[in-house]
Amino acid sequence: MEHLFLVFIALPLVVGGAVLVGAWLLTKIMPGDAAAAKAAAAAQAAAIPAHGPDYARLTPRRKAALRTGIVVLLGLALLTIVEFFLAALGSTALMFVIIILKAALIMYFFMHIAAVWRTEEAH
Amino acid sequence: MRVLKLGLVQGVFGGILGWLFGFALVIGSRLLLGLPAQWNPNLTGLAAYEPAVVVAGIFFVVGFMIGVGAVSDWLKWARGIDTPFNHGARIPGTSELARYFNVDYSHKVIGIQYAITGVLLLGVGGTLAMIFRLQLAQPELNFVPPDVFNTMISAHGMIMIGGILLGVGGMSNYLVPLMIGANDMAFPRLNAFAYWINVPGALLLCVAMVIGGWNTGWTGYPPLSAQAPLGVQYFFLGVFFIGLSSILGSLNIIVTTMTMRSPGMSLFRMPVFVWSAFATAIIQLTATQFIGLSFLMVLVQRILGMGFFDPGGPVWSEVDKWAGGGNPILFQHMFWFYSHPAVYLFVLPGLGIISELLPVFARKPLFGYKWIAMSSMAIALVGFLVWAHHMFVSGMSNYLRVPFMMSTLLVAVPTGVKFFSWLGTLWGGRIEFKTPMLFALGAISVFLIGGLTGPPLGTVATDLNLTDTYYVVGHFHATMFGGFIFPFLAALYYWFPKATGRMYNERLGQLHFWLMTPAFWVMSLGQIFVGMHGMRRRIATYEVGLDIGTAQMMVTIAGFVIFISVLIMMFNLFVLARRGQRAGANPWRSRGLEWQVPSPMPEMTYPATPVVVGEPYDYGKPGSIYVQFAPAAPALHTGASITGGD
Amino acid sequence: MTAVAESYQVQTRRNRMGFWLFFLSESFLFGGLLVARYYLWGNTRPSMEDTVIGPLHISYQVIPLMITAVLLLSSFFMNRAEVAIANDDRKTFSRSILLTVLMGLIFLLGVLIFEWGWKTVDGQIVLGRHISPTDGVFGAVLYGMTGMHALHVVSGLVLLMLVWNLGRKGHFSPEKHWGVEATAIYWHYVDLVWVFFYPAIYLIGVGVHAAGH
Amino acid sequence: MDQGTHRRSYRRHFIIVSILVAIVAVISIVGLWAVPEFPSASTQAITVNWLFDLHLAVIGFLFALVMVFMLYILFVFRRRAGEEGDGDHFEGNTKLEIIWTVIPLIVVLSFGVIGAVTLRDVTAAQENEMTVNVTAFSFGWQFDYPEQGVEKATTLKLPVGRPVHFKLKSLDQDVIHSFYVAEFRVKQDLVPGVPTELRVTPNVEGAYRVRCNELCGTGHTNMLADVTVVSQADFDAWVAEQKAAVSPERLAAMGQELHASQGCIACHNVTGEPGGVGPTWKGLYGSERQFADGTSGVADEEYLRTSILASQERLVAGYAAVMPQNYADVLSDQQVAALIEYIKTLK
Repeated sequence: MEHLFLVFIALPLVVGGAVLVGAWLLTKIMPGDAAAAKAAAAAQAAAIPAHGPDYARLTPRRKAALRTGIVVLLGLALLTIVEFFLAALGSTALMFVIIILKAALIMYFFMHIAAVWRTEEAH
Repeated sequence: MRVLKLGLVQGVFGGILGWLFGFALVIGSRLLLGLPAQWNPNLTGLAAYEPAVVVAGIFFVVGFMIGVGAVSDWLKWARGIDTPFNHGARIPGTSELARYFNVDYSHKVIGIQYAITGVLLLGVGGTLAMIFRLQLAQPELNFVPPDVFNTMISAHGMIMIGGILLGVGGMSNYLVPLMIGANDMAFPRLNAFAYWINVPGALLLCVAMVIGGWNTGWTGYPPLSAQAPLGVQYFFLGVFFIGLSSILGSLNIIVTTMTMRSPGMSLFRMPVFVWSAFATAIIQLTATQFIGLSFLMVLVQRILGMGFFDPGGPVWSEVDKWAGGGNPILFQHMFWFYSHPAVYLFVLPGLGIISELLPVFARKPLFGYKWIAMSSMAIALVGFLVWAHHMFVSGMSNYLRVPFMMSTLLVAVPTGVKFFSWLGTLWGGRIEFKTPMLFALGAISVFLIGGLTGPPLGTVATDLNLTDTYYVVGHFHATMFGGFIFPFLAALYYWFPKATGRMYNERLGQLHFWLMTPAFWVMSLGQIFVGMHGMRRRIATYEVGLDIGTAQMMVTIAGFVIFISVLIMMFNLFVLARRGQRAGANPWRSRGLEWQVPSPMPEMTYPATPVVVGEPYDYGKPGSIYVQFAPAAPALHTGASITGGD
Repeated sequence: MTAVAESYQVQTRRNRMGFWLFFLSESFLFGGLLVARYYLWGNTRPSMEDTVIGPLHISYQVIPLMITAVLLLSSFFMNRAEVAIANDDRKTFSRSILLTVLMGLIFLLGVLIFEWGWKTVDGQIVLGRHISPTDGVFGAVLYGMTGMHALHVVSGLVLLMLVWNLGRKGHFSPEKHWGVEATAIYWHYVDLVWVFFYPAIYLIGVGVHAAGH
Repeated sequence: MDQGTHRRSYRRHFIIVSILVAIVAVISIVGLWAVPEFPSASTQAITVNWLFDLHLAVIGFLFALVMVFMLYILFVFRRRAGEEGDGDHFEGNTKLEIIWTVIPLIVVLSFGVIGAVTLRDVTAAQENEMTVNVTAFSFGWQFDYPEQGVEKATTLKLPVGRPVHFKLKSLDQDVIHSFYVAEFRVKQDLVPGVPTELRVTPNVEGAYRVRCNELCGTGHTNMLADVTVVSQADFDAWVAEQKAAVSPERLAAMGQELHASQGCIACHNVTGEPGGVGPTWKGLYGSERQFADGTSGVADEEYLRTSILASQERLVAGYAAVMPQNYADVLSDQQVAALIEYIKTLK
């Protein structure tokens, strides 16, 4: 069982950590970077305000988006609970209907699939 | 040392460091946990450390990509540093040649890198074939031991496929942006990444041959591949990374085609090659995941004991235990779901090249442009529904055989449309027999053999006899040569003057053709003949009693003639052409966009935006114009718009 | 040395299309795993015994439902972060990203520990054999599916931390925040995959108890 | 040339090329049919051959159509010396495109129907079938006749004219093999964990071979077994002989056959040459063996039996543990005894 622990918990963590550290080290030793890194650090030093310049103007849009988000989340939660209890019926087709509904909610509202076909930026 | 500064060399160093790091990481963690370093004390050498070797192989690729510099820009982005988009030599003071050994974002450089690497891989695979063809020249020769023989045929198969994938990548990367009037691909950095990840992938494939080899054939069916020597793991990894390159490259092609066409270039005014590259990209983008996944599943079955394909124990219908239940047939379904459409992705760009070249050399419009374009899409889509015809004898359920037989035979229809449309294109032309045209015509004749030998494999009853015999080998090689190798050579000869500004030696080009084509006919028909006379596929030798020695000898000799003719081409293109004639902008009098700019092309192919105002193949129609360069920018050379005909 | 200069909007449109094509490709990968699941498991699935910890009796089914809920909730916060940065609210952006990361980690640990490594012996939780990858096709497919998904969660977490760091430095604006958008749709995609995986692993089919467990 | 002359000369060319296509098509179909055929020996082969000949006819016609058409065009419409300018301008012909889409579609669909019918013929169950259980393993074949009570035969004997129902399996820990007798024209994979079946009615007496047709590893090339189709009387005699007791000499001879047919030969030579995958059998009996675990012992009968059935228990030093461990399932007691008798004779 140590094997299991090694392969699935310790190893991914160690490997992931090693990759991150290695990548970080490599970006450090990459030639011609010192100046850029310094500039980035300087930019960071300048205080970033908590809100951008258009914060106030955009408040209605934020509120609308938050409402949509909550409604979608509630919808997903409801569907998940329905799914959980309907599993006892043993109907795979019914499950798939629910899955598709959930997937459509996520793709349309969270992933903005419509944006792929949008040619004008609507920001 | 200037050589040490080359990205390729740094990549190899990075790869080796990565390998050692990965190996040490796994072994070190094991030792830390108080386990013995070896997994299987019965085995010797690297095979005893198989999981560590696999992890090391993955880190080899990571190390290579970091070392070569293919991810430097992304690492900088991750830290919030914007990087300029360089087009041109990146390291000041190095030669133009050095661009090809470094990460370069120009699609023209990447296209040539793809093509050259592809040719190299094809050369390695071809050399392997020459060695084992010697053994097969006569019955009961045994100078190549069976295990080495199996490794060689397996490596021949997959290395050739890798070479073909790279060749396809080369053609589409180089040609698609040129043909749609774009200066580069949509994602140049991703493009470079997609090319460079092939290099460690190909290296892994080659290393697989020396760390134990593998005896599964290129198909790698379990349970054999689950029991094969260590080399099979690097075979899996190599294919996995080459597949990753396919996916990323095709994503790039699709976005480029969809968003970067010149003004006025509607979908049905695209050169027909772009259609076939697009159809290819759709297959590559989606189906490739399946071969990656199927190989990954065998890989983890070997190192973690996950029994996807291990039938040991009770079958799943009597599940009262959690042991066993794996099914080797599942692998075949997943494998062929990629590997059959893969055949179409090898040939579609080739067929596109044929359709592209015939109008230029016959001085005629492409007959039935829309039909040819749509037949590419039809082949790509039907190609997704036919995979199980490779499994007619596999033990697949009987009632599935008939629908798959039907869908398989249906592929003949769009392919037939292409053949007849080509004939229609040639009819009434003024046909000129330059080397590229010869290869395009040779491709038609060779692909015809491949195509016509297909239906007997499609109908189940005859397939029960023919499958897994040398008949299949003959059919498949004819399809690959006619669908890829011949058109690829045609493309090499055709775009060579555009890329280099020099003309190759026409006479040697013709010699190449006249050696290669008859030799290929002999080889292919010979393979088909021996296949129908009891020669099985993938056997190290055969009995005297089969009485096929003469035919086999002819196949071997023909194979060598092909090999030599390719050497002639290499000599022609890489040695003679350095001192060849200057080619001029448009030696073939083509209407294509890329031929309206000087040869070799400037770094930014189209400083002035090309505007498409006509049909791509209107040869012979007086006053017809395909492209005009935007009036705002200065015209590139006199007659920036061209007319077809006189 | 000319740059191929394209406006941020044009490049973003291409990026978006490329990313969706990447999702299309990935869905074939996950689809392949689902194919393996239906081919090998048919109308069955592994079912583990309920757990008793002290006075608590926990139905095994509840834990997957909980981690699923956590992942859905993380998607909500990811959406909130994206909306915030697109509408000039950097503070909410930072907070929401961190919440998303937190929930992602909870999901990951839920998979790693409760799914893969947890068992109770005499009311005590011990790490160890719950169902192991060597347990025939049940173990193999279960680990294959959750493992491949967990790999994507880990990479999503890395992306989240990166955009959080960049956001902290003020890299994003309502006009230019493709980095956030990409991370957001990637994270939602990981969620989307789980929408398909969760019923396939835990709900569809007849639960089969392991003999001798 | 003006448009009118073109039309006329097109029609002339079209007539000439059609005649040429017809002639060459007849020649190539006849030529293809005349290519010597591999002998066939089952009723299934008749159906398969018939369908293949039908394919050949279509192949011959299409080959002539495309090649003759193309070569004729290349000749007639070639660019002549000094000729400049472009070809005739026409962009396509929807009627033609529809014709050459629909006709192939019809041909293809009819082939689909024919294919389905022939498939039914080839796989249909017959009356009075004899069952033979075939087991494949790396690298050999084993045939059981449950109705006759013959077990673990190493060669396949079949009575002529009697439909045979092969039930095929590969051992669970083994790999995929494929059962193929080229003269019978049909084959079927043997997949571990998935039982498969195949039906053959041999109709010509003679000696053939089963050849493994799916790459299965080192011994794939030599994974052969003899097939003899004999008269019913000879078959009955053979069954009787299989069931009778045998002498040591006969056993040793059987062992020699097994050495080749079971694939032992792939790793164990009998010539004494060094360097094989496994130890040579020459001079093996009675010799002193050094084992991988450091112990040693004399190669007596008991040792040989262990080595065949579970070689890894007493692995000889210097050799890898690659020998299959499934010979207890594969070999009958008599066959193990036969191998031991054979090794004893190799002094």
